Amino acid sequence: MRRLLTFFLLVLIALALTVTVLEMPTFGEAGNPTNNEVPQRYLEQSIEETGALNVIAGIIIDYRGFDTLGEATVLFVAIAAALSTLKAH
Amino acid sequence: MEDLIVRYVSRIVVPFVQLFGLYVVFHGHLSPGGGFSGGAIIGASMILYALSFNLAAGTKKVSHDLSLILESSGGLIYAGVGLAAIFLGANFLGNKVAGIPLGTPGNLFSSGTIMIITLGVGIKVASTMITLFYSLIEGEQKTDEHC
Amino acid sequence: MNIAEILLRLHQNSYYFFAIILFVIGFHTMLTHNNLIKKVIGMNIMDTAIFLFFVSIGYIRGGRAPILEPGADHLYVNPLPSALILTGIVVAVSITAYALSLIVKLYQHYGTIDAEEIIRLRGGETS
Amino acid sequence: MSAAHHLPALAIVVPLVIAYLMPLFDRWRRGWCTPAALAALGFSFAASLVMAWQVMTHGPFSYQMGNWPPPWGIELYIDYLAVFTALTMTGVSLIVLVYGSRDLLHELKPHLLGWYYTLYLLLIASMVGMALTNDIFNLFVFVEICAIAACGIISIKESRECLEAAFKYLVLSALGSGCLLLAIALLYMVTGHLNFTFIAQALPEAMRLYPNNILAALALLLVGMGVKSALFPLHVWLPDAHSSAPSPSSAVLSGLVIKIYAVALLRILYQVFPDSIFEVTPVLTILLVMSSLAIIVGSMFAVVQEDIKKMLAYSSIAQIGYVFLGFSLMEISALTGGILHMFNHAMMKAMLFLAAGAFIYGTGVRRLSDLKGIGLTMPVPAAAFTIGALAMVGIPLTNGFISKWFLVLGALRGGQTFFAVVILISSLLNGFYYLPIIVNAYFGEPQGAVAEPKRLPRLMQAPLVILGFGCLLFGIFPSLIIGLASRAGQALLGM
Amino acid sequence: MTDLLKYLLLTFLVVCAVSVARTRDLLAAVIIFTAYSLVMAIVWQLLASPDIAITEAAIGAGVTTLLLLAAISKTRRYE
Repeated sequence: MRRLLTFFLLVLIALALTVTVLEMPTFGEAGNPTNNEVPQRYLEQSIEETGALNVIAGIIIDYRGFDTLGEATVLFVAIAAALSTLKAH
Repeated sequence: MEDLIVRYVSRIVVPFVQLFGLYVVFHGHLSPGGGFSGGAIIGASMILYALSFNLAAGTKKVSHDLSLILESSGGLIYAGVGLAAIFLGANFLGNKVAGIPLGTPGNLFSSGTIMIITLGVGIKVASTMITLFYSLIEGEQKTDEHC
Repeated sequence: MNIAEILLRLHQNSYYFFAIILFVIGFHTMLTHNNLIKKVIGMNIMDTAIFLFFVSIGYIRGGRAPILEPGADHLYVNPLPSALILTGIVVAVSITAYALSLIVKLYQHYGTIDAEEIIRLRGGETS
Repeated sequence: MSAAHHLPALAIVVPLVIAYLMPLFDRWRRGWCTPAALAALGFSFAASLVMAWQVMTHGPFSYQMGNWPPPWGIELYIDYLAVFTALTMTGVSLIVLVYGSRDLLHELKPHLLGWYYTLYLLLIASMVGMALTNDIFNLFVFVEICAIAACGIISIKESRECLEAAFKYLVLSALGSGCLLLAIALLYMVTGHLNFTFIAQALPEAMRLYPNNILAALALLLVGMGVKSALFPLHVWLPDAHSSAPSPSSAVLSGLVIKIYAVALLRILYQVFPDSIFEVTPVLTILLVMSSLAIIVGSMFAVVQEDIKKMLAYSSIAQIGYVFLGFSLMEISALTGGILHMFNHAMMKAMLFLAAGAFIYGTGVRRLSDLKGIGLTMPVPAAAFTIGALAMVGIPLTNGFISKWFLVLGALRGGQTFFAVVILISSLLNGFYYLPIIVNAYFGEPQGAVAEPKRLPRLMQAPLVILGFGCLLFGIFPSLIIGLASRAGQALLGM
Repeated sequence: MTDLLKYLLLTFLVVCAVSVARTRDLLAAVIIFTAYSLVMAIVWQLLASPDIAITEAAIGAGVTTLLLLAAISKTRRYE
């Protein structure tokens, strides 16, 4: 009974999200809302402003460097939590 | 895993994998890759070495104290670079605005702090992967006795 | 919208559609499976499905990977989603590692990695 | 451009750096661990105070990471709500840490203290980051740090209940994070921005073109944040996690961690989504119903509990309901009340958990019915518990009264009398389960371990005294904090 | 042609995800999950994000698998 309920709930979620998919901006179009001034500046000025040919490196470490500091911290907190758990018991 | 073929193959493969990992880390700002993927490759190669020989040999290569230091130093390098930018008059994590020379784009030693941070992150990720794997495998062998 | 239109849209947005399917499968595995390691794998599947969704947002038809060639004028894909997902992947592996260390310890204490059995063991202990 | 200009970044980064250093201290300089952790949190608290002063005198300001302007880089935006939250987080966590530096010695193995501080500092740093950041993906990163660190400070205790509770918490918060990330993807897809301000500008247009996307994002956001902040039907992980953890962890988890997700949801709902979304979807009504159910059901579950920490955990479910009730009434006094209640409940619940921890430290007793006469043998924690319980019920002259007063006022002014009745009924229920404990504590006959408790170290008494004093102070002179809270509410409502 | 390849890979992903949920053998589930990660890396290469592909191949397929295997070797193999 509970399994059936969960199953129906998930089918419902899937259907709702599929309806959303039908309405989304078409995949791969150059005119989508995401292709605005933000990636444009990254692509055009990354060499000049960060010196990195790989724009992704430029973004993760320079433009959005604080995210990556957080990311390194996530790794650190995971290892701290895992080690303390393993040592505690 | 006390298999001759596995040992020989891993002895041959591991240096190349590590070399590739170093390449990925150092060329993070020029080609696909970077600190995270390169660090993971190096970490995986160390784990492969440890698995194909035995754990003691692997542990000898990276002792616990060393991995502890590496672990912290990766994050400290990152935060240190960020704080250095403050001392140079820019905001936290500034690169060009802080007056750090960017070098010629395309060279290995270019792009200011990106290079340093990539290296720090690579060290950190590699040591994290190794430490996690070891602590999962061996951490509780000790505690098994008194549990 | 008739069936043909719907199918056309799904074909155009097939990456999004499959990402949603994978998301729901991962969600289901994570919620309903009793085995803890299965839960962790389900969590990873759910996460990668979201990453697939995120990366496909950034794709532009005919675009190249965002490794710049100075001087050349190419069409590049949007680099921002890739940069974000790099963070996401590391987050996923961190959670996996911690969850696995918890599982190993749970197995030592309870002798099982089945969620219902653990609840049963706990219930027997308190009453 | 003085040092004060960099305070927003430093308030997050200094605890991070100390947390990175902590394993090294733990290995080679064990004596430095506690002072370093206290210093880091003290610095964060001082930085929050200075920021609050700056905001009150000069208005909100922003800090650009790496000097990149907002749509390209990450921006920290320090407004009234942000400083209010940051002050609450750092202040209460500092006091709890003072208590924890002694209490943890008996709850943990000694070599784990350094790791505990690491996790604790990272937890606080991530919460301050969540309060200050103005970037939705940055928020996600901090949410993840917070989720893992919060599980870490549960599972660090050596007991199998903690492991199971931490695993349940971890799986459910990973689920919540997944929903949150998918919501971020959906929002990014139709707006092309990650900064709150820019998303808010792009959303009305996107709302017209892709309404379903935004509705799906809103639903996923509600589920994700609802799981993490233990909103009523999604609260299943909370009682186990909060009752089995070490007492300082319980105080922080119950007092602060579930609130920060509520605040993040509040910011996104009010600052990012356009007002028209409240007209086309019943999101506020859903939140209202859920929070009233949480208030009633949480209190009813708390009545039947036997274990003191479990009772406090169920009471937290009811209290998070108050916070959400205030957030969703769409009325200025109620919003002020919700924001105030976040602060007040952080103080009261931290104090109650610490007092419960002191009882357990002194006597080892966890059953409520065995705590007879504790007021005679352990006067300080019992007095703190009494003040906290009275504040929970909402007796005048305590801070709980003030926030409940604002909530009731908001409900009445908004014409929603029903919710005022809900608050009154729940206050009665609160009285029903808190007052007998107090009566028992002072008029019962101490027996067994309760009669001769271990002496409480002074470092464990001082935080209780400070928190109790604070509860009374903000109850008698509420204007000290109401100014900030009501300014935050006005800014959110666009007044 | 690319459409065919795309659908082949995506269907493979779904099949992998379902069979992970169905199989009783945890070791097999982990191996299937590794295959899933590798195919996912290929899909990301198709989407012109080599950075993500290389990271997923190293972290998703490499490290996560190793950690899962370590956990299984410490617990038990069958459900």
